[in-house]
Amino acid sequence: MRTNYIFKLLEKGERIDGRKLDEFREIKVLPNAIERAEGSSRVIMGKTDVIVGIKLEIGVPFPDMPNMGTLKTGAEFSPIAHKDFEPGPPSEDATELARVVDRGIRESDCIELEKLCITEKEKAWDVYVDVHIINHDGNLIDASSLAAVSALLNARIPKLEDKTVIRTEFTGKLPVVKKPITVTIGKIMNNFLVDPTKDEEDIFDSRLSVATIEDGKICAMQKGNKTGLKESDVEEMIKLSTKKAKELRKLL
Amino acid sequence: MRTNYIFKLLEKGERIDGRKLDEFREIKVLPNAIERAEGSSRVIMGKTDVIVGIKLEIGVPFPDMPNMGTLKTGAEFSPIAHKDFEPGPPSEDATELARVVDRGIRESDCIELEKLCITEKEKAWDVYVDVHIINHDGNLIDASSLAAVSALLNARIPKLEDKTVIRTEFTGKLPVVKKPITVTIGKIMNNFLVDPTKDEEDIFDSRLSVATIEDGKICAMQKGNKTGLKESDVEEMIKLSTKKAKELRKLL
Amino acid sequence: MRTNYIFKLLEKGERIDGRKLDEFREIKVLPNAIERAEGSSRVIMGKTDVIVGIKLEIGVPFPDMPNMGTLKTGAEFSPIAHKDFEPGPPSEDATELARVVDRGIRESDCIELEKLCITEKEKAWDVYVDVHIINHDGNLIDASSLAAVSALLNARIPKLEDKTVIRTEFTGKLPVVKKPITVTIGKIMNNFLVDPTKDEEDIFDSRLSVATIEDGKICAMQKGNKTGLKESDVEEMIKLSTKKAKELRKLL
Amino acid sequence: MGKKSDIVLIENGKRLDGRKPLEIRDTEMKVGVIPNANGSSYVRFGKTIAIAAVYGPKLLYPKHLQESDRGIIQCRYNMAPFSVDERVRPGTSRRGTEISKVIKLAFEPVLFLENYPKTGIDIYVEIIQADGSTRVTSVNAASLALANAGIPMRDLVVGLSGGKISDTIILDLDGKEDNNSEADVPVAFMPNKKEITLLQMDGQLTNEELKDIIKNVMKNGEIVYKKQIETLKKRYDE
Amino acid sequence: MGKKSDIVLIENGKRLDGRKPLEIRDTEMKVGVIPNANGSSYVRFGKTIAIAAVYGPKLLYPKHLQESDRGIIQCRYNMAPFSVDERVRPGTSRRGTEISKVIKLAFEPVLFLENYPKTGIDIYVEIIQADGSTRVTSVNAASLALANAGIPMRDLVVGLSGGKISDTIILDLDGKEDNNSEADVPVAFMPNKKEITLLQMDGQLTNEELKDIIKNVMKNGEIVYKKQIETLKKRYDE
Amino acid sequence: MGKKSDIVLIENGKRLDGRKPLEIRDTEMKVGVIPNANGSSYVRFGKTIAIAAVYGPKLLYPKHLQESDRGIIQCRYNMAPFSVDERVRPGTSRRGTEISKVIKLAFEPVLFLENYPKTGIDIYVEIIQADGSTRVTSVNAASLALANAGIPMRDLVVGLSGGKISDTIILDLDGKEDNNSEADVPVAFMPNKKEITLLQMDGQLTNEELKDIIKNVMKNGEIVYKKQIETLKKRYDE
Repeated sequence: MRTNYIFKLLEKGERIDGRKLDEFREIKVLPNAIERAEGSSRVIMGKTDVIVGIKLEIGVPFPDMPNMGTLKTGAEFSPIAHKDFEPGPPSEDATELARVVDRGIRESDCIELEKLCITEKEKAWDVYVDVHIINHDGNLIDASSLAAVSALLNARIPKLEDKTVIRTEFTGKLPVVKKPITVTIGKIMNNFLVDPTKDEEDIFDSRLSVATIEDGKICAMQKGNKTGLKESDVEEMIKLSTKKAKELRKLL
Repeated sequence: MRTNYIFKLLEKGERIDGRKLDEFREIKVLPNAIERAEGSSRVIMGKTDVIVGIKLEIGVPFPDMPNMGTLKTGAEFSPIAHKDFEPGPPSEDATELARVVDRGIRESDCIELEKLCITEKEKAWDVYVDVHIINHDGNLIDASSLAAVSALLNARIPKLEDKTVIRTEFTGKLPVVKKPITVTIGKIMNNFLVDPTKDEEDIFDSRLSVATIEDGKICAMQKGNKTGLKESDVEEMIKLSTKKAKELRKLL
Repeated sequence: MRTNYIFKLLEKGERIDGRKLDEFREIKVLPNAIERAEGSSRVIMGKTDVIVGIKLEIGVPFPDMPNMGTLKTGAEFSPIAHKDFEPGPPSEDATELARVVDRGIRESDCIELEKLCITEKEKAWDVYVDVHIINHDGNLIDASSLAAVSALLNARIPKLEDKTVIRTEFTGKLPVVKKPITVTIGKIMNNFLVDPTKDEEDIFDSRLSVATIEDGKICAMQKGNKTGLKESDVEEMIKLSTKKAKELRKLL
Repeated sequence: MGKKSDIVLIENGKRLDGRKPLEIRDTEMKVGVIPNANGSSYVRFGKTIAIAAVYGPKLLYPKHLQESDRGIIQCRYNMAPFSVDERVRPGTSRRGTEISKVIKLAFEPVLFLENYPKTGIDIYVEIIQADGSTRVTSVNAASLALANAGIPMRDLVVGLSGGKISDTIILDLDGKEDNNSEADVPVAFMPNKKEITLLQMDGQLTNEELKDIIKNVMKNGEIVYKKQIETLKKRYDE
Repeated sequence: MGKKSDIVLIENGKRLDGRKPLEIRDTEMKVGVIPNANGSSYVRFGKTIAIAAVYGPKLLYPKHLQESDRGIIQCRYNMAPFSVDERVRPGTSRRGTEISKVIKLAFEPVLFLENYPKTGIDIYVEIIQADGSTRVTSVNAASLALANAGIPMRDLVVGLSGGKISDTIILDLDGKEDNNSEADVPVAFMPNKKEITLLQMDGQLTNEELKDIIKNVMKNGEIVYKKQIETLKKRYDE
Repeated sequence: MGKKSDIVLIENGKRLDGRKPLEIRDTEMKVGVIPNANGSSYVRFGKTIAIAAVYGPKLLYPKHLQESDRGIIQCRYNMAPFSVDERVRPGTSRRGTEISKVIKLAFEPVLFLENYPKTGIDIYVEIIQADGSTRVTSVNAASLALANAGIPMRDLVVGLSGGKISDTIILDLDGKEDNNSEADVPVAFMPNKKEITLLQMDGQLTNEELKDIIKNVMKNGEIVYKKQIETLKKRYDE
């Protein structure tokens, strides 16, 4: 019934919560939510609530990138966040979320990973970006991506003494030079929706998540859901996403 | 029916196997049950039958304890021991058992771990205490804890040549300086029971496991089962446990 | 019904596909099937289709064999190959297959593992033999064993620069000096069958896989299926297997 | 263990963070923080933060887990990867499994499980930041989340840790105290019924010291209890 | 990432393997290669080889996975241990899980799933050799395997990757190009309906460049489509 | 492998532990050692100790494992962590999986499984100390446990290993012989029906040598058989 009601409203270009099609819910970005993490941020988008924490650990560089640190992104759909989330190994959706958040950061060259090398071939910082969902009411990709960049922006590099990480002192900020912003556009019956709630997501025909950087370039994309998209749809969705990304970027 | 019968007897202060409330079943402690382990002991308490084996392996000390060996305790509820035990990863109960046995040993400073360092920061002995249940008829915590200490007491340190462990020659005994003894007290309808059988355990209101050392100090505790305990209950249970621990210690 | 038909034919010494009891299906051995692997081969036996790929990775020698490389054999029953194969960790049958293939190679001293040491105690080549089933129509053991030896015969050792493996240049062939051949004999109602199809396998009373080397010596055996074998059965099955192995060896 | 290190944890009657021995850290409690959950809460003791959610009672699946005459509690305690100094690898740990079990047992006595045959009540606790006393903080969070879910309870459950440093009894151990105290005693109890539902101990204590710690925990736990009540009332008043 | 390395991937309008920018590698397609499967295929683009099998539609177990009004697609993309330079450890990877999901979604729009309530259609793809563009090669293999299984489809699905190197748009990236290009855009689409069913992007592109790449992929995808049709016809003629 | 090392395993007709080539180690057998089990046993050959338990026949769950016309055997062979020199990590290993399977098969021919439709008979064997020949020791333990459980059997099953060192055929290999012999042949057979139900081989042997080993195993297996019978009788007499 709720679904039918959403459909009916959409026919009139309206949304169930009174928003315009291209309007975000109220968004709060709360940096430094977790004092003990190297960086953190909590993003609340309507009822969707996510925390991202950044941890730095000493790792070994990849053999083909011997003088760079590495980025490792994870996402946990904690069972506190939704009745359908179950404890256990990451679901397909959690895995996709982690990979989409990761790609936005990685492909934008957001972090200067070459500055995270400690000893060539031997030691470099692993940057762990962990997404933790607190309440799921749709649009996890955008909320998590925003929280991730916000958390990276306030992340600091702990002091290193010998082989020991001293986490109460810091040698500087994490070198973050780009702010990729991901905005997901949902398509329902030829309407293009921004920042969908869970109810809206469940009836999407299709969705397209687009990450853009400051210069307007696109750095990552991911199509989701079940129907095909015309070339013209894609173009329109990218245009809308790029436009709305500017709004979100102001929140950082 | 059996349960009802147990309850009826308890009303009269009697137990189904004729024991007094604070009486242990017949206990056999059989040290050196497994010749090829560095240390071992089998403890038979009535029909409950457990073997603990000690293995020493070369490991890396924890960064915050660079000159100490480490203690690693595991417990396997082998499916041979009870129809409800299933092959697979350790159950919640097996995990609890391992952690309770571990805590008794660890918190009593039973093993002088600082004598197990081989090279500071780099190499130290890992002491593996593995509990293997052969037949489960109740009171696994006490039987396993007793077997663990008995096994540690006869454990020897193998010879080390270069990086190779020579397990046919030994450089001395494992430095064991305390004998923590765990005695679990069960509460059923205001009766306090020592050394419960499985049938009795199943109807416990509550249980409290208390580990004590020679000087009478308590070094670990764990409450179990489903009802609350008054402060006075706790006091009485600790008193009884401490008293009975002396009996068990004589068996070592 | 099909089963009954197979039984009826066997009573007359005939097989459902017209073969003689001791006749192989048409066999194709296609070496170098996977260009990018260090060695590979595809074996098609009737409708059974398997690929074996060889990869060489740098590993650490076993402490008790400090100057030898190691052999690591795996088998995956890919779900593409049969409706009963499911994604997930290796089944009991896949594990058995890997171990039987491994044993034929290992026990025949097929690979001169002592030539694969790079630095004593520290570095040596791990030879990975991975069996991948493409279509399962019986006799996986013989097909996989044959493909494994064929793949090893065309395997090359990549160049090593510093710690990096250069997989576009090679320092020579993998030192393979023996060609173990495994032939499985199935017993159904006192008939001994060579190269069974899946339908035949399903009604085997018993099977015996025998690996032999060039000088006629037996280097591995594995009995399977559900009934016992008389000593005289074993003798006859070994004789038949040894004889048929010579035919297969010619295909290498 | 006996004295675990030479770190001085108390000087002139003041603990490292300035607290008096029996003083509880700055505490924050909220309920209803997770709209999707039937009940939820946020509880902070100093830098230790737990978020709890309750889902249920609901029919249990798979069926073989059901009990025909009562509901069961399922509990998961979990630490977020970024909650402590060294990143926690996601997945179950033995420590987490044990804590989940003792938290579950802490609530068995207060729920009317006999009223919910065949169902399960799920209690999930996430430690999003850890600085000691995480399991008792989880107990407080779970207590509030259950009440917030409107699940009838015989009593609330209060969690508080006690311990001993340099012959002094302390309460509400922070991370440093947790690691270096002479003993650590997490306790949960029903404040009205005065019954202890969770009790563990690590370290070395005489019988008298232990008695003393439990007494102090239960006395000062009143403060935590009042805070729980206040938090729930405030919610109703909203 | 922006320019990923200094490797020159194109010189005088020719790519490292001699191809022109929009040229597709030597391609081989077969169907019916796995007798046990309901449908199967072998697809090679250069050195990238995918084998796909389709089993089903068949009643789904365990039951809780069934949907009462439609069938579901289950997809597993897997790389053989020997398919790449460094041996792939068997088992699920996060990359494999994601690719399995996007391939599954690429076929949702073309199957008449509403005709198969309570059933599952399994699509399994094995990459037995990898040299770039494995996910789109998998799409082509799955498309042929589904057709070979006789499962009605609204359209075939064509997979092709586009990308950009040194300001040049290229198609069908090989492994080296995949790793070092400025952008990589895997696309799957229905050639008759002109609808995109898989679209991902890595790298950095302007809006215009991206549009251009998609246009070129869809235009040159016609070649791949014809090859699919040819392969299926040849099979019928056999 | 051919000669695996230069260790001299036999000198002047005596093996390292003083045994003659065809001599079986000191052997100990008991039944009924696990009160909870339907049947159980303790079997020691030298320093190799196996404890076996049988549970069942009992209805099998989950249901999809049931066979409508017969019972099935489920077997798990497991080594205790402390059973060998280097600690065994708990959990399944490929070696354990294979041995579990061959032990299971060794008993298929002797049980009347057709009498127990839909049920499972569980055979669990724990190696609590290992010094060679663990799988055949497990077979003896399982045979006694099944008999002790009162499950009707067509015959007992006897396990014994044979092998070859320095051109000499030996029986009942200990750990050192297992690792360094020229060949190792574990055998299980039905002593009355004279049928072999488990047969494996590692090493290198001529056809004649192999025949000889099997013959000797089956002849000297009589000793093991008698010991089994004796153990069971003694139990009845108790």
